Amino acid sequence: MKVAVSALHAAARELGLTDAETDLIVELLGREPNTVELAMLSVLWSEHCSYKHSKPLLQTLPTHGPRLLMGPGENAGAVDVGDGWTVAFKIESHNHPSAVEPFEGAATGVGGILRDIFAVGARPIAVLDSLRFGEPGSERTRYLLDRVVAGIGHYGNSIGVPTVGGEVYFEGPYEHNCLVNAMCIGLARADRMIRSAAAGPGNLLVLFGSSTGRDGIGGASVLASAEFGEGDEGKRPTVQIGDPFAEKKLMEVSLELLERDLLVALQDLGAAGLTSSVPEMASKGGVGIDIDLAKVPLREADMRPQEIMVSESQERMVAIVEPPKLERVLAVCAHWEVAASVIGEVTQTGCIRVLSGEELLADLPLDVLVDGCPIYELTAAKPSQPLYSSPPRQLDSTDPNSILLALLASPNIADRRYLYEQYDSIVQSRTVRRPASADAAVLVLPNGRAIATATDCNGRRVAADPYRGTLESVLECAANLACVGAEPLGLTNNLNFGNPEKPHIAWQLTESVRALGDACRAMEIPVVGGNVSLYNESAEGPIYPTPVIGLVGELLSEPSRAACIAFAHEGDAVAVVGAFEPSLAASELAKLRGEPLPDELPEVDVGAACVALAMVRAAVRTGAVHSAHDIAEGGFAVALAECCLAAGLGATVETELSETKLFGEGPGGFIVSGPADQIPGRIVGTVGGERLRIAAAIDIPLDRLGEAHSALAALFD
Amino acid sequence: MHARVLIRPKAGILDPQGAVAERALGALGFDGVKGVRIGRLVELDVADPATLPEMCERLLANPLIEDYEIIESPA
Amino acid sequence: MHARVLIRPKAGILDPQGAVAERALGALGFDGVKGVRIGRLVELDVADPATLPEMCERLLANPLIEDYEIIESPA
Amino acid sequence: MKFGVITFPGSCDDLDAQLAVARVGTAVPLWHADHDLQGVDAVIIPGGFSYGDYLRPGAVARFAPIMTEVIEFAHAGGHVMGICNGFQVLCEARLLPGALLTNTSLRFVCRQVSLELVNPDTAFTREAPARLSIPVKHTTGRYYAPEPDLDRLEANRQVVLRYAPGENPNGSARDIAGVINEAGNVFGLMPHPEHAVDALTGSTDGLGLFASLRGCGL
Ligand SMILES: Nc1ncnc2c1ncn2[C@@H]1O[C@H](COP(=O)(O)OP(=O)(O)O)[C@@H](O)[C@H]1O
Ligand SMILES: [Mg+2]
Repeated sequence: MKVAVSALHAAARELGLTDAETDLIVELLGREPNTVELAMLSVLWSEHCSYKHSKPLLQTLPTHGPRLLMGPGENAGAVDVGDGWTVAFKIESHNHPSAVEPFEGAATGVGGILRDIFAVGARPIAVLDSLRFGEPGSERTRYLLDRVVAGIGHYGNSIGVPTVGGEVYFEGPYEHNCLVNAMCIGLARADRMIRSAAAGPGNLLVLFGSSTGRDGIGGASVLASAEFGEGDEGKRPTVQIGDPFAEKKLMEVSLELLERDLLVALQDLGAAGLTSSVPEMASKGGVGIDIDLAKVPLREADMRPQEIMVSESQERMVAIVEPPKLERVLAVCAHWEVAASVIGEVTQTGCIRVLSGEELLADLPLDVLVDGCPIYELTAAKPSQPLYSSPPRQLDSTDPNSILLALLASPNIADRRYLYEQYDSIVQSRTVRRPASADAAVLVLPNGRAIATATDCNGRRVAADPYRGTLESVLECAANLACVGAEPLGLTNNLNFGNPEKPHIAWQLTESVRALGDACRAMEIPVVGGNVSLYNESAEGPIYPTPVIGLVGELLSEPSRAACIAFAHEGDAVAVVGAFEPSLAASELAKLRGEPLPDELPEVDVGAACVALAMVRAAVRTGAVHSAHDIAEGGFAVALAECCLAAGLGATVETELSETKLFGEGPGGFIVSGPADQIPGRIVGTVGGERLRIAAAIDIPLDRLGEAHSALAALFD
Repeated sequence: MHARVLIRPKAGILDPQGAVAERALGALGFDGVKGVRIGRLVELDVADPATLPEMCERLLANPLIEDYEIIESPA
Repeated sequence: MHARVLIRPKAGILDPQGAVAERALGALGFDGVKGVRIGRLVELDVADPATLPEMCERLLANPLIEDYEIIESPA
Repeated sequence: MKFGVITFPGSCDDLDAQLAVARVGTAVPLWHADHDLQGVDAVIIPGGFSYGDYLRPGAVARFAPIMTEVIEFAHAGGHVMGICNGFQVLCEARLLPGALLTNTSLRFVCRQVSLELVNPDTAFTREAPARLSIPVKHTTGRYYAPEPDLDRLEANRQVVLRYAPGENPNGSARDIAGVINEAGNVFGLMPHPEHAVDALTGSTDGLGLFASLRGCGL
């Protein structure tokens, strides 16, 4: 089915390929691709699958460490947590689908990252969600927030995986591009993990799970690889509906198949469905695969081959099975009432051949399909003028009491209970520290050890200074872990940026990834994997650059020692740990005052911050402190108020503090409490009473603070 | 004016609830049941039935994934 | 035979979903909307429509909290 | 003491329930598709989303093959405890009075709540504390029964657990969190005692509800 070159170019452009890419395809194939082949190529050559704009940058990240068991390249990375146990984790975005249909988009985002985790043979034990929306004054933001949170809860709750942490920020630049990133952590016996490389010509390709419909045709992969403008209605995919019940069974089947050692390789079907998963399995294994579309169970009878190939129907997996084991595989699937079909076979051809019965529909060499896509060097240039307009001015007062109340009520700081109460955070009986009780979630493992996890990124600070802002995000995430006594084992990241073909976005991305690498090297944390979401732009401009950091660390002490945010006892001393030198630049207070983003952030002393982290971690591990909390958005006064509110206990600080010391932000500061002769840091005050008092500047009763802090309640009626 | 709005998943859109109900009916011994789709029923009294389509588009249904049908009935 | 089953909360049972929808419609400027109740719509093809009441009693509706109404339509 | 814990497709808190009962006895996993209670002394129907909660929570699970045996077991006086989704299944199966409706907030809620033990004289509660801190997590937990039935339940001391004043998370009638059948051998509750058996992960207040059943074989 050949088409004239000009028609080919036109068809290819529709699918997001440039003319040069199309010419390259024709050259590499030595012929023109047919319709099915073009659909497949356009998907695998999209940014989402090929990382054509980000691969060179990602290759600069450090990916080795003594505890690393599986690094980038697999469905998830994994680290050793002792006694033969490993923890696999990864973060992924579902930004564009969530903007189209927030409930289903967020739900299927969770479904997708869960599959990545059980695809490596790990049982998902925790989800975290990292969300970004526009200012909550907008009706659309409130709608997105409400539906996204409901969607995440719907999927995670229904499948029995606790959602234990995450974050949410509200900033104007996310108004037209909300971010929905979900991270999942899984637990596995090291000897039961599996990779996705296909092997063994003659082995069978088995598709199991839900049937294949027109869901998300040309969806995530195409959408996530181009700017989504007005008048693109026709490109909108059929919305994918999440079915957590189907995924729960799919998960149990996958884990049982591995437990019984019945699989050669396993792979989830994510964006672009069969088209991305099957070639990647074959390519990793250096083999070929024949697929027979006539054997794919369809939800709708009249689907075209290319639709079957790129369908993004959820809750499906593919496995490579040795023929003698097929019967046992099908029996396990039947036990869980999961449909399974043999749809193909491993070959030695080095090609993906798509058939429908006898008819050959596509025949593409893997070195063209998977490895042929050109990799582009980014052209980076620091913007000569501000990219982001100033936020609206919301606060005039210079009275510290009013400022503190305004900060506590600010959507980026206010109590998040209205969100996280919609998530089951305790199922599976591992949750030692629930949302908001500590700076990181803590999970106890079967060997009695515990891990901690958190996600972080302050996009406004990254926008002000992509390099230092990203450094700070890694430090802040590690600081959260330190507060529960944990040291990072591995890092995952989600690079949410605008259009990298624009030099100023390329600059943000380049600087941010450089900082990520520097931070990881300085702290000796390997990058175990991650995800890239580019083209988050609208007519109003790009999002704040948002490299979301996810860390998993280990406690090494009694899990019960993991410190909480809440002050514990009347009379305990309060101390500040760290050479905390805050500034108001790009702070929450500066935002409330409508100040423009500064051109850069103060220099970050990573060494000093790491010393403070280590001190806090050690004090928590030895039980020297009764509480620990890092100083972040809103600065010292807000952090102190948070310790009080969590406890229902007041505190008194005698030292006079300037506005900058009270509300300024910067990395490397902590508030701890405990016996005066045991706690680290500079003692600044005492726990007790029913008011928060800071010298002459601040004196507010707890209930007044609590009222301000509950500002988000209004968003959920 | 009393009205009923029947809201159902659009054709082609996955309906996991319908699939589970169909299987369950079969398991209970009800033979020959097919094509089960589960949606929502909204019943309401409206002063001006002409506004019903707009209500559906804006709030009651999600036009991206659902079709709706308005049935007016005096009562 | 194609059939529709309309399932609604029994009179007197609080229907918070209906209440929320009623308020939201008001907030959107739709005046004169009252008595909004939200239930379930089940559509299905059955070989023997005489079995529909039993399907409802046993599975599709919970008679303690829900009323149902069967609408048969050829096609 | 052997506690059977049923797993339906979509059960989520089945392993948690097994871990909890293993602290006071032996946990025996039971599979929904079997017609066999394996000689257990008591049955736990755990929380989760059996059959995705599709159609109506508990409506499909109530007809699972193993429920034939559970219903027989209950009619013969065997002790059955339904937690959250299990409570919904027991109401759908008419082993318990009433029904569970969508929370008035219309949202899922996961929260530690305080409960008052209204009736300490049941087989499920004789070792439970008078006030319990136990988490709830559900979207469909608003207990409903017609008013006369509620009066009768209270008169018969069938209301076993109540949310403490101001803590009702779902709009349940009369703050009801857990009810027992007239014969006193079938108990359903929305809060999750299996998530309150270890100080490390919360509280230990739920343990008594399982411990009470020791020695309760048929
Ligand atoms: N920002 C990043 N940092 C490190 N590794 C990354 C990043 N983005 C993607 N990767 C790695 O590239 C590989 C391909 O990612 P992806 O296409 O998202 O996988 P999948 O299809 O399984 O979701 C994965 O192993 C992933 O961990
Ligand atoms: Mg994957």
